[in-house]
Amino acid sequence: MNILEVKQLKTYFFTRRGIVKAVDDVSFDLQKGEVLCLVGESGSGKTVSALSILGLIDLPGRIMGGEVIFDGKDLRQYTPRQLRNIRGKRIAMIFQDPKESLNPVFTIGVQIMEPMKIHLKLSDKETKEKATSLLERVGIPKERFFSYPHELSGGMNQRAMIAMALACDPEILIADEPTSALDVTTQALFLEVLMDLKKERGMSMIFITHDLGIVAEIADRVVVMYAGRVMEKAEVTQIFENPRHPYTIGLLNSLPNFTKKKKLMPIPGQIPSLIDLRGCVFHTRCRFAKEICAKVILQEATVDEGHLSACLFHDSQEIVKASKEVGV
Amino acid sequence: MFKLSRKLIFVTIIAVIIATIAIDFFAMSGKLLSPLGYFYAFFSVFMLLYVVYPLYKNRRLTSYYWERTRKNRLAMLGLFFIVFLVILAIAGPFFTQDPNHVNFEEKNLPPVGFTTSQSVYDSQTGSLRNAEISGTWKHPLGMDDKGRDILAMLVSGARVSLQVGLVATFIALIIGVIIGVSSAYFGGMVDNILMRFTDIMMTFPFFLLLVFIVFIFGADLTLIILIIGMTGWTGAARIVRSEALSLRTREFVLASRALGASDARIIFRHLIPNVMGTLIVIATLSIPGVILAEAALSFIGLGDPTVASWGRILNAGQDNLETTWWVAVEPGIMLFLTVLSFNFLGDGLRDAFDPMSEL
Amino acid sequence: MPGKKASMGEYIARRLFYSLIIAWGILTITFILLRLAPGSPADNYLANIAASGRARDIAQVQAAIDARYGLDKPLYLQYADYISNLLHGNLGWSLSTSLPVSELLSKHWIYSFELIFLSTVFAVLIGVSIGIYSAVKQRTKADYAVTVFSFMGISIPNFWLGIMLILIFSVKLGLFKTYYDTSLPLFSLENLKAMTLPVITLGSGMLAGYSRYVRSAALDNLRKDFVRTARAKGLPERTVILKHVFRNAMLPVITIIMLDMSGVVFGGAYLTEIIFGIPGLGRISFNAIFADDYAVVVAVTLIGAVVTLIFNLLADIAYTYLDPRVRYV
Amino acid sequence: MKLLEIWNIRKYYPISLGVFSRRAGELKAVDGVSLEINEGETLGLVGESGSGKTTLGKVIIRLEEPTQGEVLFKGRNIFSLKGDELKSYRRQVQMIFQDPSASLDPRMTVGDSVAEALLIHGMEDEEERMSRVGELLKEVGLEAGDASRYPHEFSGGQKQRIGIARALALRPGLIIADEPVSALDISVQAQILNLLSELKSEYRLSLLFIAHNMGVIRYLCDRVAVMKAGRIVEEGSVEEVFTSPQHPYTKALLEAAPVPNPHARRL
Repeated sequence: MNILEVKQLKTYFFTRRGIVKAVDDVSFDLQKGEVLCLVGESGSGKTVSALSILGLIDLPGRIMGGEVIFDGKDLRQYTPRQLRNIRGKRIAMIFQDPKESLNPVFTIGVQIMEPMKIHLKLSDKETKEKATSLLERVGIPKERFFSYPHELSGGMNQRAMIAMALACDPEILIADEPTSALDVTTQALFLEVLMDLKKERGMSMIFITHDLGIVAEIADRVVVMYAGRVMEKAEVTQIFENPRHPYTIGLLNSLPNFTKKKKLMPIPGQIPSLIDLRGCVFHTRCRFAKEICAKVILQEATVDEGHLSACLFHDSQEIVKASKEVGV
Repeated sequence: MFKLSRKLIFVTIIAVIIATIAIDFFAMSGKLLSPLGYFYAFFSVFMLLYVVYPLYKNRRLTSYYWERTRKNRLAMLGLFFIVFLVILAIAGPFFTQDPNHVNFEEKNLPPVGFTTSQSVYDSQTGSLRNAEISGTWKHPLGMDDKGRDILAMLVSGARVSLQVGLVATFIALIIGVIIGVSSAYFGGMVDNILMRFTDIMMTFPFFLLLVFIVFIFGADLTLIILIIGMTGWTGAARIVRSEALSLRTREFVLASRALGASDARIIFRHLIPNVMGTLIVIATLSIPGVILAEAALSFIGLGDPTVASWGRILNAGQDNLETTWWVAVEPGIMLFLTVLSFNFLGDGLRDAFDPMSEL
Repeated sequence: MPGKKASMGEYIARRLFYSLIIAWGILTITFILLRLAPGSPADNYLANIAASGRARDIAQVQAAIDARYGLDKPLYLQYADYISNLLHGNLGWSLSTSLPVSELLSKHWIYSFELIFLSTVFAVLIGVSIGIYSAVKQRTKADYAVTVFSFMGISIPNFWLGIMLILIFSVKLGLFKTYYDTSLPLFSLENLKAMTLPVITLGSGMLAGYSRYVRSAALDNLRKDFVRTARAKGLPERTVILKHVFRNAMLPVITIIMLDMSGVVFGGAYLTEIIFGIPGLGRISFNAIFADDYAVVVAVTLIGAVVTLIFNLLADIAYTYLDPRVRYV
Repeated sequence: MKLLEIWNIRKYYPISLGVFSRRAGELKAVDGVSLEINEGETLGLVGESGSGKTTLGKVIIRLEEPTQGEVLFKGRNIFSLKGDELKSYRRQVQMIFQDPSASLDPRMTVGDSVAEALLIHGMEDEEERMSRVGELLKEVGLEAGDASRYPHEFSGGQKQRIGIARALALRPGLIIADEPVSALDISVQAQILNLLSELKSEYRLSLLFIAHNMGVIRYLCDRVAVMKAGRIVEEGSVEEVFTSPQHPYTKALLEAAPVPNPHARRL
């Protein structure tokens, strides 16, 4: 069952150099209880997509079109006040850099209690009790209630962020690269806590990352993004075993693996500027590109049940062959 | 190749200037050039070698920053007025009458478009009578109570203000850079002593200190410029120090050090060019402060009594607000526009040099 | 970073120690400047005697005066005397008013204080509010208006602004007296009214400056990730701005306001007092200059520096108190 | 043959509190590390943030003086080198930095940045220098004409290529690469890794490769040393360490690193 549906979302940034189409025609849906991973490199539009869901886009950015269907209604039609009742209460979000994402002048206790104070009608005592028990649940000793963010490590701060996000028992958690500022061992512990909580509460989760390792580890379904567009959407095993978009194939071939040594086949060239893109956004770096790729954009073609690719030639022999050769 | 000769040219020129000063003092008893004259000689050569030539040589970078600055309309407006003011200060005096020329016949003449009623001495009847006096195009900005042309005085005042602003700021910046860079680069005890000294200088309220020193040493334009220059370097020193400190740990400086670059090379090729942007901004933003300080000094009667500075005209004008209001209004407007222009330009430049600002 | 945090008390003790060093530096520099001066405090007096034709007395009088001011002693003893006098609160005699300088100052400081206090309150209240407002409304017409207004406020010479206010409101419209009436009781509505123009004169530049600082500090903080977090929690925009942004933006601004006391405020207050004839420290120092009254000028300069020093110290302490991140290093 | 030997290096930073200079303790950034790098070999140095790997790199390149210990390059202690000998050492050992944006002087053309090494080490002729810079830029996959452009005109990956060109300018024997790909996107990261791998065999370079990413180490290195809290906890050939780690910390690191294979998931 779809709990959240994003349809043809367009978010543009109006800079002096031109219109940056950070998110252009992006659609995906989130099923109840699943983990959906948005994967992509910098500038792919994964963070902007997530922020657009909750209407958290700042100027010079604007959401130019599309729908965000939650609970049968389009969040984009909500008034700011209605939207605020969703934020933090039914859809919560955590961000990349925990130190920056917590306000340095307030204790973490204050910050965890804040969403509860707005959204839940609890007494002060109940609020405080709940906040303390949340802290302990994410593995922070309750004495830390009165600590300031700078007094805690990155991993601890990120756990405090989770405690804050879960304060009002949201149905959806959006996690925007929550581990990219953490060390591997801290990351592993953090992911463990996160996945436990998710199962415990039956939450649905959108997890944004650039790390394909994490995707393999936690995702149920995957959306691969590049230059503001969706390249491929599929079940996680399909993405790793039967990728049908040259970009996904390229990413997997670029990935060094520590369990065995393999040859890297990088994607040539640079990530393009998001102003003035024509045709398929990937054609400038695609080794299978034909002349037509510079002109036509294929929306999304079905490869299989639940597996979509935005490549015109996703069924061509070359790509199928390349897909088979991807060894991760 | 030019790099080596540039140092040579610079050293030669300094030697020539020092020699001239020596001849001036010992043989000509100080008549060859005024102290400011020497300064301008040094200033123009310095600017040519270390500002104009590098700007020309790095055309790509120059045009990049120019494009960024140009996008700020207020900054361009400011620049336009400053250029106008510079032309006015240089060429103006050739077209206006002598600002010190006194003509009691036409005293208290209002600006063009205004008419005032004044009591005038009638030479035929030998008594005072009331008369309507209108401004004339001969003296478009009117006359003061001694019959001096205000336009002429404003033009010569522009020269004074720009002199003070540019020269004092330049001196302050040179001192600031030397203190800031050495403090950051040598660190430890040197840093401690220099920064405590800076703290002490900063603790004196700038204007009170200025008044105090002028009170003790007397009012003379060159001296005032020197004093402002020698007390106004503290902000620059601090900013340069903190920039230099952060640059020191940047990876490109580490890379240079790992290559075996000498301290001098790192200071002159990496530190100074990288604080240059900040310096230009500090300079543009401290010029108006300096101009205001001189104007305020003259305004309270501590300015050089031999030059017609805007502050002095204002001071004279405030006593007769009821009758000749324009004498107080006009120099103030010039002062205001000048300061405003430098502030606009400085702010635009700061945005242009700030890599974080999105233009 | 590992390492123990020093205690607040220790930190303040250390700042006090620094301040003492700076205070000593201030005294020393003033002393050096005074000794470098061409001429001595007695020159004017001597010139008068010379003019009256009793030339043979000059040497005698000179010696008497030198002895009186300790100028016949070696330099280091003069220095010691100077410091010890100041430490005993002995600021010398004002020749022009025939009063001890300390007495003169204690009579007049309240006027300066009143002017500066009222102007600061005026500037902070309005400056901070329009600064926040214009940051929140970034890139709208209101923001541009505030920006241009602030630039004008910063650029307008405050002594000229004072004269223009007098010209318009006192001379042309007759709403205020052109001169400050010293007979008014200090705490009265009339006095407050008389202070209106001076406070606008001194306060407008400060106000404009603060609104710029607040705007840029608020913009810096509006871009921070924690603001996004606050919004993602569903906080109303008011709370986001007034709680999360404001608190962080005010940290640097408080320091700047404190530090501003030295440069902008003292210079501005000095000129404002002169223009409006308010008998504060600026005005008496101004009078003293033209009466060649050394001791008063020195005393006012020193007081300015010491008050600045105290404000710097307060700024440091306030900052560490308000910002939990500061380690007392 | 041994190119670089590191003997028991310690680097402690004093933690002092302010003007009364009470010594509050010491930060032991590097705490007794011994390592060696053979000619033509790539040694990976892996560890989490704060483990001291960057400090060790800086000690080797003589940007930091160690508190204790010796670094022998071709058998000579580098901390006793002076004058021409030091200059010759600087020529033979170069560094590539983590942040490509910070490692180039924004006010210099990239050509000048690359040429700086040549200039410092005595290539006086400007034409000769510039033609060498052109060659170097081509070698790292850029164009000779790029020399007159400024760093802000390049993307992160391209800047890292320029950083590599600068390090190669003097044809060094040893390059210390401090997390050279961790700031780059995956697709660009692979380009740089391949470039380094090609240059390594072409120039017969020895490389000290500092990284926190296990996959990157595995791809590029012959041997690996695992660092934790200023000490080396395990050292050996990449094959050995990655297939049968001995130290619990190495095991933890390998277990924590996510594997890009959905069938191997543990959560």
